[in-house]
Amino acid sequence: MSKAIEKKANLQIKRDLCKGCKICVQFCPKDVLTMEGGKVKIKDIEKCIECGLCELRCPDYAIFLGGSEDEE
Amino acid sequence: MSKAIEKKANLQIKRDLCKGCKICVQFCPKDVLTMEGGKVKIKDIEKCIECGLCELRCPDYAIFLGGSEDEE
Amino acid sequence: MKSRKVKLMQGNEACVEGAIAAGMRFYGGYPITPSTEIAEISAVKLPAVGGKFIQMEDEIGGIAAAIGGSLAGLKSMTATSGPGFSLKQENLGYAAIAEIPLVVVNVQRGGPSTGLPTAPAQGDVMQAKWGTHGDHPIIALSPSSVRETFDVTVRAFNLAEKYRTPVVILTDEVVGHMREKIEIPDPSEIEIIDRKKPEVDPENYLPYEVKDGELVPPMAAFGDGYRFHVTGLTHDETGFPSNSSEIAEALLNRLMNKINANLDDILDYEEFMCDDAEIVVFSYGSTARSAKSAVKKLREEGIKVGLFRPITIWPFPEEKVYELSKKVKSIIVAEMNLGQLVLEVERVSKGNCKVSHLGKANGEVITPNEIVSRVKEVL
Amino acid sequence: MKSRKVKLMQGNEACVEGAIAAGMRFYGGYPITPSTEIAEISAVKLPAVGGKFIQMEDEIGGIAAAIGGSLAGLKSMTATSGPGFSLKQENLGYAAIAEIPLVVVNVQRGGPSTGLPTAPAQGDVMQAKWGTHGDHPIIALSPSSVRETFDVTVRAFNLAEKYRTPVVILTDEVVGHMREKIEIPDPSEIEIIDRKKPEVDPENYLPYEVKDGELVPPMAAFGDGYRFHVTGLTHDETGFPSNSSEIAEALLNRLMNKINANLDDILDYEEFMCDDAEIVVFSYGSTARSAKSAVKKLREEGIKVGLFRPITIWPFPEEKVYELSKKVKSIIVAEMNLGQLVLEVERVSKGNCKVSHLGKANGEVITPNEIVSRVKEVL
Amino acid sequence: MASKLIKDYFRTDKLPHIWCPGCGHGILMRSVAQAIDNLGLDKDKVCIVSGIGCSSRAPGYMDFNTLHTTHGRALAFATGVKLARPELEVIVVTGDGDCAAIGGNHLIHAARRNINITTVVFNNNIYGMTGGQYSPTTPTNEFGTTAPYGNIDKPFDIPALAGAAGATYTARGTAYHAKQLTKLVEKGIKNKGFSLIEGISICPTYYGRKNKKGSAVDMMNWLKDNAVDIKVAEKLPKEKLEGKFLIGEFKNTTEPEYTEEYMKIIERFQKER
Amino acid sequence: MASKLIKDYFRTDKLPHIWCPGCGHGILMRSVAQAIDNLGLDKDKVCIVSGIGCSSRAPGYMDFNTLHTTHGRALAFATGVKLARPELEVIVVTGDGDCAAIGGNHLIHAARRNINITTVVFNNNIYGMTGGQYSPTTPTNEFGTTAPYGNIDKPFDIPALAGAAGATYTARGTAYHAKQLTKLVEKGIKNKGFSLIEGISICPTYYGRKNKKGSAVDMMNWLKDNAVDIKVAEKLPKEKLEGKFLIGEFKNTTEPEYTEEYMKIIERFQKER
Amino acid sequence: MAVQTEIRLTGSGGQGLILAGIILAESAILQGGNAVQSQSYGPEARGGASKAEVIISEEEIDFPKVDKADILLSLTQIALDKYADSLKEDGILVVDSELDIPEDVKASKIVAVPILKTAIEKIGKAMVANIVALGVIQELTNVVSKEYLEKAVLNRVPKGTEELNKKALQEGYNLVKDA
Amino acid sequence: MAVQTEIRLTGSGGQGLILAGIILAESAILQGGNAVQSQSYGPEARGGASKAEVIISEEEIDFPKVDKADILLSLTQIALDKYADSLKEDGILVVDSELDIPEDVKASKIVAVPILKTAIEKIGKAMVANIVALGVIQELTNVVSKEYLEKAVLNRVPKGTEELNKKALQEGYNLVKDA
Ligand SMILES: Cc1ncc(C[n+]2csc(CCOP(=O)(O)OP(=O)(O)O)c2C)c(N)n1
Ligand SMILES: Cc1ncc(C[n+]2csc(CCOP(=O)(O)OP(=O)(O)O)c2C)c(N)n1
Ligand code: SF4
Ligand code: SF4
Ligand code: SF4
Ligand code: SF4
Ligand code: SF4
Ligand code: SF4
Ligand SMILES: [Mg+2]
Ligand SMILES: [Mg+2]
Repeated sequence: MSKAIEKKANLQIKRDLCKGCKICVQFCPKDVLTMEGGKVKIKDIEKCIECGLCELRCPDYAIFLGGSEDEE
Repeated sequence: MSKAIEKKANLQIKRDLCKGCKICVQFCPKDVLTMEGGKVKIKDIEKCIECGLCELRCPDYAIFLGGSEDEE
Repeated sequence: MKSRKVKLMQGNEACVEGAIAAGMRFYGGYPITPSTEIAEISAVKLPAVGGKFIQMEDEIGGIAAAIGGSLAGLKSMTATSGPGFSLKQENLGYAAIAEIPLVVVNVQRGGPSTGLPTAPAQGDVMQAKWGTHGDHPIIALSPSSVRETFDVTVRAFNLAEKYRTPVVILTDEVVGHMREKIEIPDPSEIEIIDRKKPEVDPENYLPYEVKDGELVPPMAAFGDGYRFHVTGLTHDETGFPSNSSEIAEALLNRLMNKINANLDDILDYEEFMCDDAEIVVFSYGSTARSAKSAVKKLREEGIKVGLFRPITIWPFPEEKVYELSKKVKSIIVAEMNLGQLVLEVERVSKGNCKVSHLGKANGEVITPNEIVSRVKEVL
Repeated sequence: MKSRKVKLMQGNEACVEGAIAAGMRFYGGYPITPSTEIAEISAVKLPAVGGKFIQMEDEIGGIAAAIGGSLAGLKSMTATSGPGFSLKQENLGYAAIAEIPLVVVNVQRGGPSTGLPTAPAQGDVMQAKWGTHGDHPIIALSPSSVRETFDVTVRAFNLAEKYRTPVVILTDEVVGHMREKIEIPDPSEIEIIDRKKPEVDPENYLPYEVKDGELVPPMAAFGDGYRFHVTGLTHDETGFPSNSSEIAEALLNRLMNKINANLDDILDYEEFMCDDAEIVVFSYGSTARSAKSAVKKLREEGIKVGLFRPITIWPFPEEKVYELSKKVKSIIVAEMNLGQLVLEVERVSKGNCKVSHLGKANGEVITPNEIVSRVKEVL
Repeated sequence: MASKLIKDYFRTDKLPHIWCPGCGHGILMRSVAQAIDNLGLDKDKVCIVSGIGCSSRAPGYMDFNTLHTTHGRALAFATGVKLARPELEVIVVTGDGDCAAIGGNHLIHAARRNINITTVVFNNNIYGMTGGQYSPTTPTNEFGTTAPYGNIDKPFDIPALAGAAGATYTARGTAYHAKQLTKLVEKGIKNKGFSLIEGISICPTYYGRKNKKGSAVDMMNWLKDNAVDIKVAEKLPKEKLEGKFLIGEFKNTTEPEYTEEYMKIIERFQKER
Repeated sequence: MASKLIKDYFRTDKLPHIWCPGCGHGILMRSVAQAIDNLGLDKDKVCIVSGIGCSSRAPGYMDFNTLHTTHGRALAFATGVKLARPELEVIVVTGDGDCAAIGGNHLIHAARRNINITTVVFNNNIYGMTGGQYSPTTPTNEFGTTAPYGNIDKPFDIPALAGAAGATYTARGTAYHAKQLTKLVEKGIKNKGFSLIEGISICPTYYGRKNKKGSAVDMMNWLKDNAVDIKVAEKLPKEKLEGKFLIGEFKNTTEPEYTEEYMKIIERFQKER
Repeated sequence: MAVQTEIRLTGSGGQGLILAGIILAESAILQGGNAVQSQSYGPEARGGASKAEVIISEEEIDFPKVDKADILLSLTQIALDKYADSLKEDGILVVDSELDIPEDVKASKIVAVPILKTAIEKIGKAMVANIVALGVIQELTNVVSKEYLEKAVLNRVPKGTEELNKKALQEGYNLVKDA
Repeated sequence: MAVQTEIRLTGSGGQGLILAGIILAESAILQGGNAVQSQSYGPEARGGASKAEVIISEEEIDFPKVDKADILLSLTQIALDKYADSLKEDGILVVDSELDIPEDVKASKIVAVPILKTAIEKIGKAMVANIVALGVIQELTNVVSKEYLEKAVLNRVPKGTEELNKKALQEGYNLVKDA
């Protein structure tokens, strides 16, 4: 499971949940994201302003800021 | 049947249909009607102005002006 | 000190009295003749015991609200008659698969459709078992008197709670509307069964898990701190839907089994003068009173006839009737319909004895004399 | 010139093709898996033949609109699956008592309740007869193949029109969704029956009056100049409600009789290798295909087994099965439920032979091998 | 023998009707017939559909194509009749329970489709037929046999509900204002689309008795005194409207009608041939 | 592992949900959870009820007391739960079909009673679960599998309908305007009475495909471009609103709440003792 | 079974016959006996004839409906015409004296007394005719005792009308005594 | 009964396997034979493995479902893992060459060819992988003739894509011929 998680800065992606709809990519105000192999991928984390819009609109809860760490 | 019909001038009453609710009596503008034995009765036909309000509001179609005569 | 009130009471009123005595605290319904008094009296009586009454927009809403009330922890009931019973069928199946304790009263009237709204009938007996789609468990009880309506209603709640299942009370216009002497037992004399609550912590609660050897899972209420899921889809013991055929099979088997493995507890019937009977009249509900009267008359004439009166209609008392069929020459099924439970009697009798039907569906009751004549014909 | 189109077609599509061929010009319904294609294809095809399709707000509205359409003179259909079939029950009874020609399709899926929405079942067979309140007539047909779905649908309309009664088509997810080779007959080859219209003047028309020796009254349509009254209340031959027990009795007897006195015309079944059979598999709908396959396999092994496949489910082919029961050692009833038509087989067999059940209600079909094994066990 | 209107449009052999003395339903039923007469409709082309209730017994007395259906379903049956045979003038006569309780969904959907059906609700604020249970139009705090401690529900404003759902014509009249009601029904029938006319009725037997409203005459007087015509109301100060209710025409608009739109689809195919 | 919101309020072991790629329902469901979080409700005291449909699958994923009922009946079940246990915060999650087609009657009656239930309609203008039939919110002329020649029905304005029926709080948001939607749901929950929040969703699989609306992204863009906040709209000329739809809060009033009124009846008896 | 008395009370809708039936049944129960009361329901009951039935017995009552009545009360002509032949040949017919008794009625005893007139003129309330009728039936048949009948009446009538109703009963007794 | 060929086509939702099944069945019918096609439905089909089944026979087809398949096509790993053991021991397994074939698979023949890659690279449309697969199956098994398969394909594919699909079929044939 954990290998499916890509974590950069505060932005996290759970690739196994991503269904590749591109909504986050399209509506990221800073063009941080892109698609790869039908799933989301971080293109340029530096630009991320942690606005949370990707998390807000991801229908599959596959991308988010922070997140809870209290699991093993 | 016909003996149940009281006819005066143009106003007719079909006593067997009358259920005695008094609506016609109450809302006759000219106080033409009254009750007798639980059914409507004409009190003073002379006053009748043939306004048709009794017919209009009789829930049981027991009082009316004119009416059809083509039955035997 | 025990207090027994002797009263003249209507059947529909006794139903409400029994329900409240059994712990009913929620009623959801929609009025329909000849069951309406059950709603009306519930509306009057429930607030006094802290219970809730709601008149819903239709019968579908009535049973739905009652299921909701039961899930929130209150013993719940809905009552109706033919047309409303037809409308409740979908959600009756929901209660069966989701295992919601619920009492559904059907005060039967003349059908089909709007039919004869103010006349008695026993035409919804098969519907009580088969009216909803898909295989499912059901219990149905049918009282013959005002007093028995009280008892049967208490029992209906007890069975509903014990087996987590909808229980149908099949009464009819005669039993529902007539007034009879009734001695209301003291609360201390009434056995009350409440649903089993989970003993485990919320974290370990699986809402549809049964302990070894048991068939009925304990039931938490919404708001008790157990956050569980309920669905009408086929589900596993966690309560979540599953498409697995093994799980579907296990679930349905358990549902059917919780009834079938407890027949001793669930079945109830009266046998009257059956011991030496050569002919038995099989009858239930108000019709059984005519049958009893007929049996008494015939016995006075020395004719060996008895009455078998199922109080539990569903599950059908198969074994008992089978035994009877081996003992007697003939069973006459008297019921106010064109042939319903007679089909079950025929089936389980396996040709052992003659089975015939004395039916009526014209809005009139079957009289003792009609039964007397029929018995004499069969003799 | 006759044209026969050979096509690969889905069962649900064949149903619509059959319906339109039979003259369906009105469809009212509400979508539900696995019957939805029937609505969808009706929506596509009806306007082209001048017919009307309407998606109503729910299943109750669907059947109500279809009854309205029928009363206005159009041959009408509604289709659904389990939950929707439960909702239609009240108005199904209305159609029965008011004698409205109507075809109701139930593409059966796994129940009870929402159950297994995409899986096949035969769990609504008893419901088709007993789902609505009160005694009433019903005809139910069950096809086994796509081609037969076409034929059975045509027949359903013909029976509905001829007997002025609702006719239920009980198909299932397998038959409804599979695609099969089908040769659509030329319209000239299809027998079409239309309801009898009154021959008398409007002044002399009594909508529920039957001629001597007949059981089905001629039917005018609203707007034809016959101003008549239709009600779901018990009514006399004028169509107006009556509380008379004689009239109620006469009406119900006629309603039941128009079916029971015409069994020869209504009953339909297939017997396959039953002549010398010692064991007969009783099966219908898609399950009968497994049964046939099993019979063929077993016959190859020299085992004397046959298949009895009712196509008319209701009225139940009592006599035929009774005859069988006297001839064979054992009847195995294979159906995708936990025991429904087996009850009828048990009943009419009167203990003449062993009757056993091979059931399944887990969303999976009964396979030929399962039937083969069961036959061998019984041997 | 009967008045000409009654003789022409009623099944006089079925009279007297089953309604109680003073029941307002008879007045409303007469208004419906009067509206049909005023419009000169062909009796053979009128279809009157009802559900179940005291009010829903009306079609049995009216000499048209008449259909007494199941409780709450009148509009669904009527939709089938109308779509199957659009040349019929379909009128639904229903009660507050039939139309707005169990039948509420069919009401809002028929309104939404704007199908050319005229619905006349005989609203007596109670379930009369079953003996006086509160209905979705029973005012808050009033009594019914199932509201023994006073009704805690809010009542529907049926014309407003139908209007919000899509009806193109809505209005309210009363049994007292029977002439106006006739006009409203007439306009409703003329409207090519879904029309809803609420006719406030009186049920002296149950609603009246349960709520101490007095005799039928008293209840008629109440209607007289408390109904305010919307045109008048527009000019009145708010205080004057306290506790009153509005009558008159509330909505009268034009939108595509359902069966006409359906016929256009069929015509497309006929042209293609 | 998941975002804190998801971890706190969802049954993460049930994810991924069954919804299609790009289905708007996931966004709306998150907004509902966010609203609950913002209000700091006790999870044990929240009950989420749904009917049947893609949308109605939501409760299965949400970690509360959850009830997945029969098609169209969510509000009737919810009414039972709420009346039986008024201390529960009852939220109904439903679809346009579930709520406004088969469930329309329960909607208007729950609204009429002003029972304290918050209903969130995931409106994707189609029956998703059964594969794309038109719903009571499918716009006129658009397509569904049962509207192969274009839909001739008029669509409901669900908040307007609920408002006319008696809801005391009504609002509309969209999957695109997810933050606003969260606020609207929050206010709906806070309203002591019946609240209806319509959340416009997207169904790329059926509604989108049947109507050539492009990808999920295209459909989100359509929401962005065509929704106009009611406060903004008030200041815009009519032409500018052509073809647009309104979002925001439409109704926010106070009326007696059903379960509170019922408790008053019970209290009368308790005092009498 | 012969110990059973079957009573049919008939008249029109508003005459309180169901209440009368209930009171009769209750008095029987107060007295320690058994009783079943039933009635016809339905829309037709609104206009036409209305009836209430009571069976009183010392034993278990099986069939709860009255077939042929031991005692038939009729307060209206319509009701009398409809139900007259449902009386046992050895039964007792009690009618208001205003009514025309059909010629072919068979009964062991026919009692025609001015029940309605008594209620209106002596008590001043048409409404209490049902209670007057109960008095008549009691005095005639003693099917229940006066003591319990009075108790039952007082249990059921609205508060404040006790004296009125007691008087009505008394007038009922008197109608028979004086006859 | 052995004259029946049972085919199971598996992969994921959007791959057009149901259409492929229909085309196979239709070619069998065009050829004068019998065929039944079925599929799994349901919400679960949206995400996970999807399957279509075809039975082709000269005779009447009784049981319409495929139990053990004579031919199994798998285009995705999930589908292959799920359905691998539903192949007859003497059946033919056709998989996309990207997939890992489970070690315990029993089959008379296993054919791994680059179906998806061919569709994308040679035809330029991933969508036609189903047609390429049909070509593979035809060439391998001759369960239907090329003539009728082509006819059936052309009957079913959208207008304007005929050439594309013909080419896809051809590439399918080639994948086997070249193998
Ligand atoms: C399915 C169903 N539910 C309930 C009933 C019982 N019922 C008959 S009429 C009625 C209410 C009628 O009220 P309304 O429509 O207002 O008519 P009214 O009698 O007041 O004129 C009810 C609840 C029924 N016949 N069918
Ligand atoms: C009684 C009943 N009728 C029909 C269905 C089939 N059905 C399931 S969901 C659905 C429509 C769902 O539409 P909506 O509520 O808009 O949800 P969506 O899938 O679009 O989110 C239908 C018609 C059913 N399950 N039960
Ligand atoms: S948090 Fe904002 S900026 Fe960062 S990736 Fe998400 S949408 Fe883009
Ligand atoms: S919005 Fe979510 S599901 Fe869609 S592409 Fe981005 S991460 Fe994947
Ligand atoms: S017509 Fe007018 S004036 Fe004459 S009696 Fe009738 S209401 Fe009175
Ligand atoms: S209004 Fe009609 S029923 Fe009433 S008293 Fe007058 S005539 Fe009689
Ligand atoms: S009960 Fe009420 S509505 Fe019904 S007929 Fe009597 S007065 Fe009219
Ligand atoms: S079908 Fe539509 S509504 Fe359903 S999950 Fe897919 S995109 Fe969402
Ligand atoms: Mg009413
Ligand atoms: Mg939707």
